[in-house]
Amino acid sequence: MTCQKFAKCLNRRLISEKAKINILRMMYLIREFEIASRKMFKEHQARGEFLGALHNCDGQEAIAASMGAIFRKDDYVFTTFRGHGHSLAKGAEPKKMMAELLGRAAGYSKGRGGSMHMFDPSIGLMGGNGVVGGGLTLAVGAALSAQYRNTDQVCICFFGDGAAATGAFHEALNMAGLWRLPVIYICENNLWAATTPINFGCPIKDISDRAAGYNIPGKSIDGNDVYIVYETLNEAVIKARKGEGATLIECKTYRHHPHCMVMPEHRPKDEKQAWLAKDPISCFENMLLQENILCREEQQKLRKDVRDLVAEAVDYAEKCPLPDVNTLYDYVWA
Amino acid sequence: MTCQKFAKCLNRRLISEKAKINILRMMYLIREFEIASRKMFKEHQARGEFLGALHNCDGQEAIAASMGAIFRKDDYVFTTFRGHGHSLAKGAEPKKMMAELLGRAAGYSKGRGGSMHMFDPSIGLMGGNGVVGGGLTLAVGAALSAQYRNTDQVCICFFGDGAAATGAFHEALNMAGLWRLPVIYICENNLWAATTPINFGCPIKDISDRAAGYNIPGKSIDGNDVYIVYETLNEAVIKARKGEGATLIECKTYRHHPHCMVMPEHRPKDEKQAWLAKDPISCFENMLLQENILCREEQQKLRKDVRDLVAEAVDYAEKCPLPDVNTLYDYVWA
Amino acid sequence: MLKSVLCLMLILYMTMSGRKGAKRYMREITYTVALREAITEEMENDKNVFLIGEDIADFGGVFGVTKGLLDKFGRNRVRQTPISEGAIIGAAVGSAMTGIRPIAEIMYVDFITFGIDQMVNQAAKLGYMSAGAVKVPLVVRAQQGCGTCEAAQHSQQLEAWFMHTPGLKVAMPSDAYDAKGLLKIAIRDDNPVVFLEHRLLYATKQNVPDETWTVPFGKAAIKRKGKEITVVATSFCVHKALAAAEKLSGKIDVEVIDPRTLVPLDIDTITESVKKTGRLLVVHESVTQCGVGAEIVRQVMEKCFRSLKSVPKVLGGASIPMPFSRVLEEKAIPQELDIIETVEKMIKE
Amino acid sequence: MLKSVLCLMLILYMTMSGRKGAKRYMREITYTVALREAITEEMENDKNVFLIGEDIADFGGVFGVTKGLLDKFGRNRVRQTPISEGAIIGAAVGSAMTGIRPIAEIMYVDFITFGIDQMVNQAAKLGYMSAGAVKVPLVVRAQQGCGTCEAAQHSQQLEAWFMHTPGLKVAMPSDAYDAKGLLKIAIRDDNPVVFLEHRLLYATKQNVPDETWTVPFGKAAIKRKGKEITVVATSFCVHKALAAAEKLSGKIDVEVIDPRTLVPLDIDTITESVKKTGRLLVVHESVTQCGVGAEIVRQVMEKCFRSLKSVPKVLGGASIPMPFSRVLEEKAIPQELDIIETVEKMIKE
Ligand SMILES: Cc1ncc(C[n+]2csc(CCOP(=O)(O)OP(=O)(O)O)c2C)c(N)n1
Ligand SMILES: Cc1ncc(C[n+]2csc(CCOP(=O)(O)OP(=O)(O)O)c2C)c(N)n1
Ligand SMILES: [Mg+2]
Ligand SMILES: [Mg+2]
Repeated sequence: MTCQKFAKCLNRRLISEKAKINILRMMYLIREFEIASRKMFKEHQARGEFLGALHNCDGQEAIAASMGAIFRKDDYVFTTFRGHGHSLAKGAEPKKMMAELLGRAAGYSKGRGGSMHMFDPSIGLMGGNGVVGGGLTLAVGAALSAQYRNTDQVCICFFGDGAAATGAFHEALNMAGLWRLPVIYICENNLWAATTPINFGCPIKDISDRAAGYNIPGKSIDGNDVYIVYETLNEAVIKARKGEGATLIECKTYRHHPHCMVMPEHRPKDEKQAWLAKDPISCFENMLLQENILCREEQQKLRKDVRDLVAEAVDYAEKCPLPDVNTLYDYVWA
Repeated sequence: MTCQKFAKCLNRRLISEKAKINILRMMYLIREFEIASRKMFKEHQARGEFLGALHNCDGQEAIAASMGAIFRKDDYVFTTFRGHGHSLAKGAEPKKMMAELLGRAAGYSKGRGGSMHMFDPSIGLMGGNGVVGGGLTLAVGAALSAQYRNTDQVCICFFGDGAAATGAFHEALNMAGLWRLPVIYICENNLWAATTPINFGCPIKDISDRAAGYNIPGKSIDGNDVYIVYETLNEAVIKARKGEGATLIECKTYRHHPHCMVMPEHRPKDEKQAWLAKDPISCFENMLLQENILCREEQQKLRKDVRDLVAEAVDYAEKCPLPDVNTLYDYVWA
Repeated sequence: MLKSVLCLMLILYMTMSGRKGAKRYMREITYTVALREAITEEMENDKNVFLIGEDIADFGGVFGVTKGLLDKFGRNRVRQTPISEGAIIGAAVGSAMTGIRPIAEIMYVDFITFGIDQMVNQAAKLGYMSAGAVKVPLVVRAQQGCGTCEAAQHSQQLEAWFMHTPGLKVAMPSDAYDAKGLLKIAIRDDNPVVFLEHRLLYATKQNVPDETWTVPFGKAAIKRKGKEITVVATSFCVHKALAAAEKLSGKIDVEVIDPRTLVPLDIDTITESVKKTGRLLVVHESVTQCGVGAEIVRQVMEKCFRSLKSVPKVLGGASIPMPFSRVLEEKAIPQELDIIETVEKMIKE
Repeated sequence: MLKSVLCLMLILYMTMSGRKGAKRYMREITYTVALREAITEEMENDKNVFLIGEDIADFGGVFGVTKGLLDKFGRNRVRQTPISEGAIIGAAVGSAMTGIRPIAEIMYVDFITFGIDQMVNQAAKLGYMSAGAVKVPLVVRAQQGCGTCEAAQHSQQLEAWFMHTPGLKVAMPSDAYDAKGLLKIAIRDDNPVVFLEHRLLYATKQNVPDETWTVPFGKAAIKRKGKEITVVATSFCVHKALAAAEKLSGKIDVEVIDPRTLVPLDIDTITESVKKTGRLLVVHESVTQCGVGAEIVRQVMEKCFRSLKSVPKVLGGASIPMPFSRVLEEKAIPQELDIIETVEKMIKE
């Protein structure tokens, strides 16, 4: 699969030009955020400051950005430890995120959460999770809540190929199928779970094949192709909103960096090379240039704007004070 | 499905006449054991003595008895809280079982285990489990042990339709599929999990359909038909012994009594009536009479012998002393 | 000798558990009915309250607590689930995060092990990790206890685990009055609450007021006034302690305190009592090591070390998996006689 | 001010952890290498020993303990699994029931929650429930600890839960010597052992003997002799306690005891020390409520109540989910300075 394949995609017509530009912009934002966060972490580490674990999602932006373009503000998103992209796409503020990454008082969780734990229920961001598969059963609950209250809200739960092996996957999808819940399970299959290749974790080719065991439709798609992701997800969202139940979507994708910042690269070079060539951002960029929706200048301006925004966020975060230690016991109880 | 259907079954030739009689005898033994255990429990309860929970398996004998006819002594069996049948079929002694049911010092677990916890590793009986789905992952381990030691032992794990909803089911079958373990998962789908009907617990018709998600063959069969169970299980055992991996078998069956002794009946009368007409014992009896392997007299003698055996076991158990309370701390540590 | 010992005990406790001086109440209800009333009233008051759990709908729960609620509230509000403790608690947590107020039922606390990630890594931590952006107004009702010969996998008592997990509140009512009053408050609480019921208490009866009532969290009940020794007991052991105190009365004047909630723990009521009596005995069925008793001893130590006349003691469950046979089970947990003997020994010390 | 506090601390402790009077040893190894040596030697000695866990094979474990073992022992003996903690522990238990001696690795103890049924309802109970017919010779190695800013879901410390679960042995080595010596014994033990390693200890170095060695379970180590106060500390806190004792030396003579195993617990060594010093302080990172400290206080109370000169104290983790930000995390667990201040206060009491 190369960038050429995009050209054959019919579903490009589904999305307005403006929406396409917004998706590209969101992909840039996510990428720049990840680049900047790594840089920031390295600088702090060089000064001997621990900042915990940093799991970046460069390479997986097509999925988050498509979700962002489809989802309503009152829809729910549960993400993972690799959740910056999903959070930004759901509308989280880069400043408050960056501040949280540095454990500052102005961060999303006032320094209590860090990279893996950022929440904003007011925009439907139900948080990251440090537990692999941790969001799977919680998403059942949020979807159940929508059904219970008879709203047309939809819930998306992101999880990795690794999480597909957890017992929680089974229990969650079984309930989602039984109760026809408005929940969409998106498996971002990036072929690796930490240092474990997918074939060590899963004995079948397509994880979406498991959907049949829960009476749920399942699809495995190219997760680096915005159009395909958009169309598949959009269809699932429409179904869920209509009360027609859950969907399991497996997006094949790849992360451009090691599992987390402190871990060395252990994946085969050629595999990585091949996937870098399928970078969702350059593919989509080329697409939009070809479609004449975008010109080089606009593209460069778009990227620069986003870069500036992220730089500002870093600046802001660095200047924020750390939490007052006397607030240690705040927020234990509601 | 009625008894007539048995006649069409080809696989009757697979089993020797002697083996058939043994299977019938084992089915009688299980049935008589269950009848006697209920009676014993009622008597004790009438005297105000608690004896914990008693889960009987009347109606599901075809499965256990077929397993007993196929399995070697060194094969492993993990059973459930409803495990008297499996234990007897694996070769457990009625006396020691009955004594354990009464919490006596001479029982299998010296009064520490009770009905749900009887073990005899020397005959491959790896015990019951009070936890629904509790044996599912343990069976992975016993099968892994066989593979690790490069023996041709096979492991069977029994579980209920209710247990098919547990996360353990997923994790266990995933590992069994990944590692091609010599393990056979037998789901005794008796349509109810305590008071929960199968369609409240499972959104698909055949639980064996889930096997595909683990790259394992799956079959759903009539669990009341000895010949069908025998053939299906035998094939799975042969495969497993040859190192060709796991199988998931769903046996549709029905328990003749409520979930456990203290619980009232809550299932629809007509459903129960229909299944009583498909009682695996009378069906198999008729079969053997038709095949001229058995005559009425032999049949009655067989049943009486077994009944006497069970009566002896009850007698023995009732006379056994209770455990010495000074042994309370024995066996906490190996 | 062993015949019906348990049954007799049960009847004894049932009779005694009608609170003294409460005779003005005309209504007698069981612990089970008390719980059901609490749930019913809160569901009537707040349409966001719903039930989720195994066997809770048509059958009304294996211990009968939710009997009749399906008819009253329908399937949307009484959600019977597959056997998936992880998804039951997870779904409860997820819906609580969106403002719903679920009450999850776990049939035996032993099986909360399958939802312990959801309980401990999620429910207990979400509020703090989000600096209050997320609330988890959740009640997990679970049943525990010994005394019915159900062996090791159905006899765990896990209040100490939950008390060791910051972010969870823990309630353990010992009678119908407290059961109803505490459960109503638990349902209204914006934090996750683990609500632990005792198997042998369900059938116990008590006179209660005609009007409804609540019992606050963090307020211990002095179930019996006394001057010479403080016995802190939880759940079913409260009744054993009261029976022991009754037997000792005339000889030794025993004060019996039931903390009712372990988180928050009303340590002040306990320390005041110990300052008065100079002696502390904690009684519970759960294992002694790292248990609730050890924690109470630690806290009492810090607050009234100098007032103590004898070594503070804990009578807890034996350090063994719970055996099946009733003679062994009886021996494995504190009995009335053990309490009497220990109190007598402590007084002599 | 906050810059590299943790790093400095780490280096300090690493330097100190070379045991005094052990200078005759030529070989210096890390805690990580010590663990690896124990596993390697036991796998060489007994072909029934095998490894199972996440990321343990090609990568050698996220903390590097099993590095190189795949090459040495092959895939049959070094089983890398999917992310299925329930099946990892379950498979370990099941194979142990058949005579195999598995060593399971759980990456963070937080995630043992998913295998806690297998650990607590199965491994811990099978031996007793079967009256010894079944043995579960199993080691579950898990890593825990604070100090690396990984927030609430990666900072749990669960030794108290396991100590509260009869049937489990629990080891918590604080240095390379003990790590190797205890792990070898754990692997040879016929009972399930929970082996808890501390994240910050992996890189610490120590001089060790050329010949191999073992450390028995149930034998505490007096890591520093002293006369005026007994400080019992576990895991990484042993080093904080030793550093505090060093700072106090000349002023207050502190004895530091590391129980090394919590089950069995060498209460005799502790009580002997308390009888001598008359003062007890327990220090651990895990939560204070219903924790190991409370249990040690309870037991010491029973055995040497009359010898106590001051209130026994526990310095444990704060009753909050562990916060991410390092300033908060530092404040949430006992630090050297807290130990110094508490000891000074206790001596004055
Ligand atoms: C229950 C649990 N087990 C183990 C871990 C440690 N861990 C963190 S991320 C990870 C790999 C996750 O892989 P995957 O689900 O594919 O997500 P990805 O990292 O590829 O986005 C592991 C094993 C954890 N956080 N939670
Ligand atoms: C993990 C767990 N949850 C709940 C229970 C309570 N329980 C005991 S048996 C049972 C129903 C089991 O149904 P199924 O698996 O179909 O087996 P069957 O009783 O039909 O043989 C339940 C819910 C339990 N023992 N373990
Ligand atoms: Mg992955
Ligand atoms: Mg069933």
